[in-house]
Amino acid sequence: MSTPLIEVQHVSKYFGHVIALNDISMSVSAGEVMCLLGDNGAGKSTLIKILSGVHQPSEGHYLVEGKEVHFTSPRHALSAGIATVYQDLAMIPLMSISRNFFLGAEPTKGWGPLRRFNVAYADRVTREELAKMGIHVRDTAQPVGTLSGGERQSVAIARAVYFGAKVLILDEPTAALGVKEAGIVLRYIAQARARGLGVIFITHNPHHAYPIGDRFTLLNRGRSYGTFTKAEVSREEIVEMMAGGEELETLSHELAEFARTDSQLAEVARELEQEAQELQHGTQQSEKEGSL
Amino acid sequence: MSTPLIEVQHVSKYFGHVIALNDISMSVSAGEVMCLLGDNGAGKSTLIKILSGVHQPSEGHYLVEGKEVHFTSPRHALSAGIATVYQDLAMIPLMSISRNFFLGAEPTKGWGPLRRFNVAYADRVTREELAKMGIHVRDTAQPVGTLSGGERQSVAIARAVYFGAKVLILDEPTAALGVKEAGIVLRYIAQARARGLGVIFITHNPHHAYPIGDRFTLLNRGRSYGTFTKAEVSREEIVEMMAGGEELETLSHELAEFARTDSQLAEVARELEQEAQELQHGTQQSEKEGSL
Amino acid sequence: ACGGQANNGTTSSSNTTQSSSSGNTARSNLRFVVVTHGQASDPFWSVVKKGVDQAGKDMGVKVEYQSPDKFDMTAMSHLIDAAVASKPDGLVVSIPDANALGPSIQKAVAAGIPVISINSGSDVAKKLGILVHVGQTEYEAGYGGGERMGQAGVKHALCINQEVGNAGLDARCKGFSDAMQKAGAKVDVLAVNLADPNESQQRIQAKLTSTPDVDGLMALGPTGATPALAALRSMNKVGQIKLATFDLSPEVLQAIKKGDILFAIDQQQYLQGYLPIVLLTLYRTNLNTIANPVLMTGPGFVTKDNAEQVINLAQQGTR
Amino acid sequence: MSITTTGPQGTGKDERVTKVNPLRSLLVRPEMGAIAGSIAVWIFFAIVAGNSGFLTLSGTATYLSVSAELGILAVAVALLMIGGEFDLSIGSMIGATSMIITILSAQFGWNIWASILVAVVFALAIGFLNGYLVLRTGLPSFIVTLGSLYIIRGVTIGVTRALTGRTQVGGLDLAPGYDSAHAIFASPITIGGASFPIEIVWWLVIAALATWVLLRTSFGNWIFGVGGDVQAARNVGVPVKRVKITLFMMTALAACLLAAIQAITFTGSDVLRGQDNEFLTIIAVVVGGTLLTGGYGSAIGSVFGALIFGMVRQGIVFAGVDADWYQAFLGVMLLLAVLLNSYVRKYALEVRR
Amino acid sequence: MSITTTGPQGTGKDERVTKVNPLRSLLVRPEMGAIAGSIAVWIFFAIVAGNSGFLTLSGTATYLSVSAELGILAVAVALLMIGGEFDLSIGSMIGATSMIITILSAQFGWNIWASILVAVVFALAIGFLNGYLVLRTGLPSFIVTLGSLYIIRGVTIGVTRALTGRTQVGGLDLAPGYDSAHAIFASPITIGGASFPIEIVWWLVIAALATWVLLRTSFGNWIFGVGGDVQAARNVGVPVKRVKITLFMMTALAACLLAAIQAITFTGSDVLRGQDNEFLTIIAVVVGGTLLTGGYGSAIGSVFGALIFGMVRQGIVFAGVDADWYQAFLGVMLLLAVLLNSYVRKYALEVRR
Ligand SMILES: Nc1ncnc2c1ncn2[C@@H]1O[C@H](COP(=O)(O)OP(=O)(O)OP(=O)(O)O)[C@@H](O)[C@H]1O
Ligand SMILES: Nc1ncnc2c1ncn2[C@@H]1O[C@H](COP(=O)(O)OP(=O)(O)OP(=O)(O)O)[C@@H](O)[C@H]1O
Ligand SMILES: [Mg+2]
Ligand SMILES: [Mg+2]
Repeated sequence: MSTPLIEVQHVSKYFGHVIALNDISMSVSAGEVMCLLGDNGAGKSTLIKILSGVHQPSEGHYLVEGKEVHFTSPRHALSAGIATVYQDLAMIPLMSISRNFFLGAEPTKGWGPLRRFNVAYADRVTREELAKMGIHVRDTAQPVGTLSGGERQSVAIARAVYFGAKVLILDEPTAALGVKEAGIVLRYIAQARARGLGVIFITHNPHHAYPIGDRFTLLNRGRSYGTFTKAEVSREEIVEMMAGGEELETLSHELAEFARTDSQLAEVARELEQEAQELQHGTQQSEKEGSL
Repeated sequence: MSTPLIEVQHVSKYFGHVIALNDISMSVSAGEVMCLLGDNGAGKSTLIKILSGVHQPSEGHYLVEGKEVHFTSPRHALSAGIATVYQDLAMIPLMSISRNFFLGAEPTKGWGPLRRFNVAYADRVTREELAKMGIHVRDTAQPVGTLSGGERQSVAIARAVYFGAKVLILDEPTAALGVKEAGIVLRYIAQARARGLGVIFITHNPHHAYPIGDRFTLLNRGRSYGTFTKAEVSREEIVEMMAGGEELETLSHELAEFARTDSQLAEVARELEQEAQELQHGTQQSEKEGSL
Repeated sequence: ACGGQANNGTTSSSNTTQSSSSGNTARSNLRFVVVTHGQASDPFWSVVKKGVDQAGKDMGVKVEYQSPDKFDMTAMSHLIDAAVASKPDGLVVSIPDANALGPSIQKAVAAGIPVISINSGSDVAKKLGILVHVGQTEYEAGYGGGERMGQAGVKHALCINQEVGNAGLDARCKGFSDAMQKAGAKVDVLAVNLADPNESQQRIQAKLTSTPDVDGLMALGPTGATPALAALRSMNKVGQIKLATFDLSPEVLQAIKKGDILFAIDQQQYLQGYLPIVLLTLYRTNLNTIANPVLMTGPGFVTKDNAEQVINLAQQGTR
Repeated sequence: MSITTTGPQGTGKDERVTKVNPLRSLLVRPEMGAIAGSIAVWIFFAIVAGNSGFLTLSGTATYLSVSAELGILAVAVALLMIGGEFDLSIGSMIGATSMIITILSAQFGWNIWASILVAVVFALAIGFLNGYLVLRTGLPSFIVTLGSLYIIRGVTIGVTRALTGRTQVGGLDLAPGYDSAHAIFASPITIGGASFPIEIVWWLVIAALATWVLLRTSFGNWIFGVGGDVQAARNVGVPVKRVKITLFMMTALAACLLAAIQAITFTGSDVLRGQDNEFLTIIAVVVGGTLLTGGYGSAIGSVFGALIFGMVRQGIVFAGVDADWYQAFLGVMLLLAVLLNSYVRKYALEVRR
Repeated sequence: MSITTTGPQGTGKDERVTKVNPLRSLLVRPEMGAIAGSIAVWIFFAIVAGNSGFLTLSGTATYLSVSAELGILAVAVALLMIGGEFDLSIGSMIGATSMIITILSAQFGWNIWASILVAVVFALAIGFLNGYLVLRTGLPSFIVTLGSLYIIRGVTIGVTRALTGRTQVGGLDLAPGYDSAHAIFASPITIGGASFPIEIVWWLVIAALATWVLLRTSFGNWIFGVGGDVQAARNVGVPVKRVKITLFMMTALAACLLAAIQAITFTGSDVLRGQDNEFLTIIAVVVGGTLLTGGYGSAIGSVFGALIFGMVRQGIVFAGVDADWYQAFLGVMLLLAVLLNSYVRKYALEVRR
């Protein structure tokens, strides 16, 4: 087996008396999508913040391409080719979209003392990259703070995808996204994998996790329950994992209890079936067409 | 038809030269779940901020139980029984969970000058309400800013549900939630409807929207495409609406294109089918059992 | 008075020629600007300003009083610049820092504006082309105070300074300690807070507790004298530790009368405000000048003997 | 594949927290840094200046007195700063209200209690105006109250000189009602031969009251809310305007109380009185653990912040530091106190098992 | 049911924006309020004091000179404040560096350029230290630099007195290199009979440079980033420490430049020089449209903020306002300027079709 792109061994993280992570090991290799699953508060965001250099692990080792590293700031991780979409997005509300997009990696033109921020280029790239995600901004000079939740998240994703060189880390990137935009993000992930990047993908949506993930690491209350390849687990098991290991059935009962008519829930079932068929249909079509 | 609980007529909202909403009309009645659908940046959050008194409409009328109102602050809306979960949650990061929970509506004990914040009661209620949502906090004195994204969202929802008297407005409440917690929120919505509240529910997840919604209002780029009852629209039409009126098929194609094996996507389809069956199975079970 | 002109040498005769055109201006058209380093809120300068205003009324001329809001000579030089640009009929300045203010004053002189200096700057007045200096140097006043306190038998005194670094106050302190040293006594400087009498009092008490051999206090103004007196009273050391101060206030005079304060050094700063306006008016209307380069207004000493006489005047803010 | 499900543990022990020394967890409170700082400063001066009177009762009285005057302001300002605002006008408010009391009673012969009432009304009105302007215009309170700082000071100087011809006015001890006012605002309490001014009692009573309000009332909760995130607080229904305006009014009131104490103690007033107090107060509050950005802090902390300040200021005198070096020394002590403060807090938060 | 699909409109016109008067949309820039304020203040004094010399060239020179001295600081402080930090030590830095230049050259006979070099190194070192302490300890810069304000001022007084026995030192005009230094830092430029000090040129050059840095370089983008949200900026890889420390050093350097200009113009120095400049500068910067909380503002704005200040300051003299009322007047003008400023900005943002 080749060396993983990034790997953590027996990592723990404490905040004061809070144990956020306890003895976690995991890794991502090139051309692989690793899904990080777990209930709310399981420690997923904390783990990826360690990977991206925001936090330093309280215990344990962190290896990039087999060599131990001690990132003391996200800048180090970025320069090692690790780009991250944080759950809180890491945006400057008062700054314009295009300045946010390129913050920390500004394109320049000219040379010597005349080297300057290439504003026109930054605006163009930002507009293009966002358009690719289906977001059409009115004005790239609009402050990010006035964007809608989904628009803001799209900017963060577009930025990470644009700058990610080796590893792409996405912390619930599709949470605020519409159906269409979420689909585009999934496509991005697949594209990145095809280009040989390692991707770490956190989501609470099983419809997003299962189709795209190659391996699944399950966190629960700060501990790891192990890593499983797609071959090892079934869809239901994944959903179970995402719920923190609890049976979903209880849940469906409760939901059903409050449904006012049987016909209504029957419909839910029907529509899910339809969705499945539709997706299958799409696959067959694409096979025929060959390309977009 | 009875007077709706809340209603807006021909409402528009401008920010500087940005037109966020353009001539929107909609209403919610008691015992009804109104789903607000639309692509990212369609204006959903802006609309609910008008309903909850955060913004004042630039044009148009706002009626509560048939009478025109001019809320100048969210406090007015709250005292009219309208509780809201904002997309950005409206939490004070440095404050403890229980203080956040009761902020603006503190329980007191004692009387006269000795009337004081009932800390023990606040702690107990907070812990209980969160436990009902499946969130078990370590310590209700923990600052909200250190909670995970989903934990934080759960606190906001629990608070709104606890205080909502007439209308409950939820702006993407399940975005950061795990599978289990999201299910609980759906149950909450159904419960609220059963108690005769009007609910406005915003989500990008069709699996959440369709089963629970009674009526669907579709926004697109700041305009309304009308309101439809469940009887009027099919599941696909809803998904289409959520994507801002675009065909989803194109999307599936693209996704499929990047899937590396056919078997993989076939699996996606299979698992969706399974999910549908599972939900149906749950319904039948609950019918048999009668209650939880 | 006209005879004085001849004795005054080149400076004043050149002034005369420049301003002869305005020799017979009506008084009501005259406008004089006073720029000093003392804020209107400072009790010492408050009396100066009172003199300025009164002289303006008495002479029937327009007067304007300006000062920087902190002891900052660059700010003061800008005020003089502005005053010069507004083309007044005469300018009164204090010169605590000749380096900083000299160029601006020279600009005024060059523009043909008659300038009189007050309070500080007697040593440079002539060089800058100023008509006359009214006042007394702070150093001399301090020196006089030191001599008196030495005579009273004080061996270890504190100089209570409410604004360490302020050149005028430092000069008072320096003069005081030079004279005391000559008399064989020791002087420490104690910084107090001019805006907080309680803190000042507590600080004086702390100092007196930690250095018990102190037997004399010299306050550089009523702002320091009031808390010093309160400190002595609260420690029951009134009379035992000799207290003296610069400048007058009704409270200080009451205390002198009672014998709680030994003496107050009085520069008669009212004159420093009043006289220049009179002199400028006469210069403008009658071309009168003064023969002496410096008009001394002090130091005068107010003691138990003469306190009674000035107490009402101090109440009115003119002493 | 096997998954061991861990059920939710309602109220029992939680495996996700480490055991922690209760003493250490105490250190997380905002005021603990300032308490530690106070002890350190006291020990420092006890060693350096112990034999020159710092340790005596009367030495203690001098620094407590300085601390009390700063502390009365600091407690009110702490609440205001937790609520996310500044008030730079308190310094000139002291000068203005003490001048109101002095002029009305010493010049015009009013009963002192009537003058105090007028001063209180004046202070509340200005406090209201400050708050109203800040909320109405959305301008930072730093700027708005800087404006009122200048205006109040300027008007005080102008009016005082117009009415009395001077900048220092005395003779308050001859006004009617002086004795009763003196008993309440300025009478010393003698303990073991040293006289402790009664303002120390005022200070502690106000601090206790503020702590009660902050931690045990709805209003206190709102203060934290508006300071932590004003938009979020408004969205959950906190009456933001009412809270902030009340805080501004309380701050002005504290300045008025201090002005009354000083005017009556020194039987007079000076237009410059209180100058720069605004910054000293902010320092004391921040040293006391309150965040400059609002939303976090404590009233008790400001008590210890003021105590540190008083000890340093007076301790320097006891230690016999030369006047020229006074400010340098003050700066160093200040920095050390804040450093210790932040170190204590970090240590408390980074506890390991 | 029918849904009309609206395709995405890439670069064409967007139906979601109203047409807007280009002039109005200009008003959104942070500095526009200050520009409008400058014009208003100028008109006010032109009317009130037009015939007493405010409108003359030499009158203009005096307020430009005041504005320039404040402005040199304000430009640097604007960048620092956009970067989310304060520096209260600049006031005492002016006193310290001008004293270094004066003592080394006037007392010890050094060539003036050598003394300036020492002062520059000193300023950069203190700036570095300020920044390092702020970032290392996580304490608010307001507090840290307040500490250095006291320390620097205290040490300046102490050392100056120890070396020279005085607090004012003069005689710089006799030092070697004075003429060349005078030509660069203090030579006046005569236009139409009025002499404009060269510091005005320095001011404008620095402002132009700062604007270039802020709007057209990566570093400028980082300044906005660290000021807007330091955590987010760090997370996307901005070298937060480097940016902030550089800003502190630049601010100290600006203070040193002003000190050199003043020392050479006035051929000497005073330990109290620069006192209170820190607050005047902050006012100028905020009046210039920079947010007190960081992340938003402009260098040009601070130019107009300083201009307003200079005009008010000197205009009061021309208008013959009595010194008693000076501060009240200053406060009112300040408030009016900020109010106008915020009104202009609101108006610009609330444009209707
Ligand atoms: N700075 C901190 N101080 C104290 N506790 C913290 C801190 N950061 C995180 N935690 C705690 O650590 C746990 C893990 O948080 P984390 O954000 O990693 O969860 P998550 O798996 O990302 O959850 P979600 O799916 O809801 O985003 C949470 O219970 C949280 O309360
Ligand atoms: N204060 C503001 N100033 C300028 N534009 C704004 C402001 N608030 C919102 N907008 C714009 O209005 C549009 C609608 O935003 P809104 O937040 O209502 O969208 P949304 O439907 O909630 O989207 P999402 O699903 O992504 O949350 C967005 O394009 C946004 O950029
Ligand atoms: Mg998370
Ligand atoms: Mg939204």
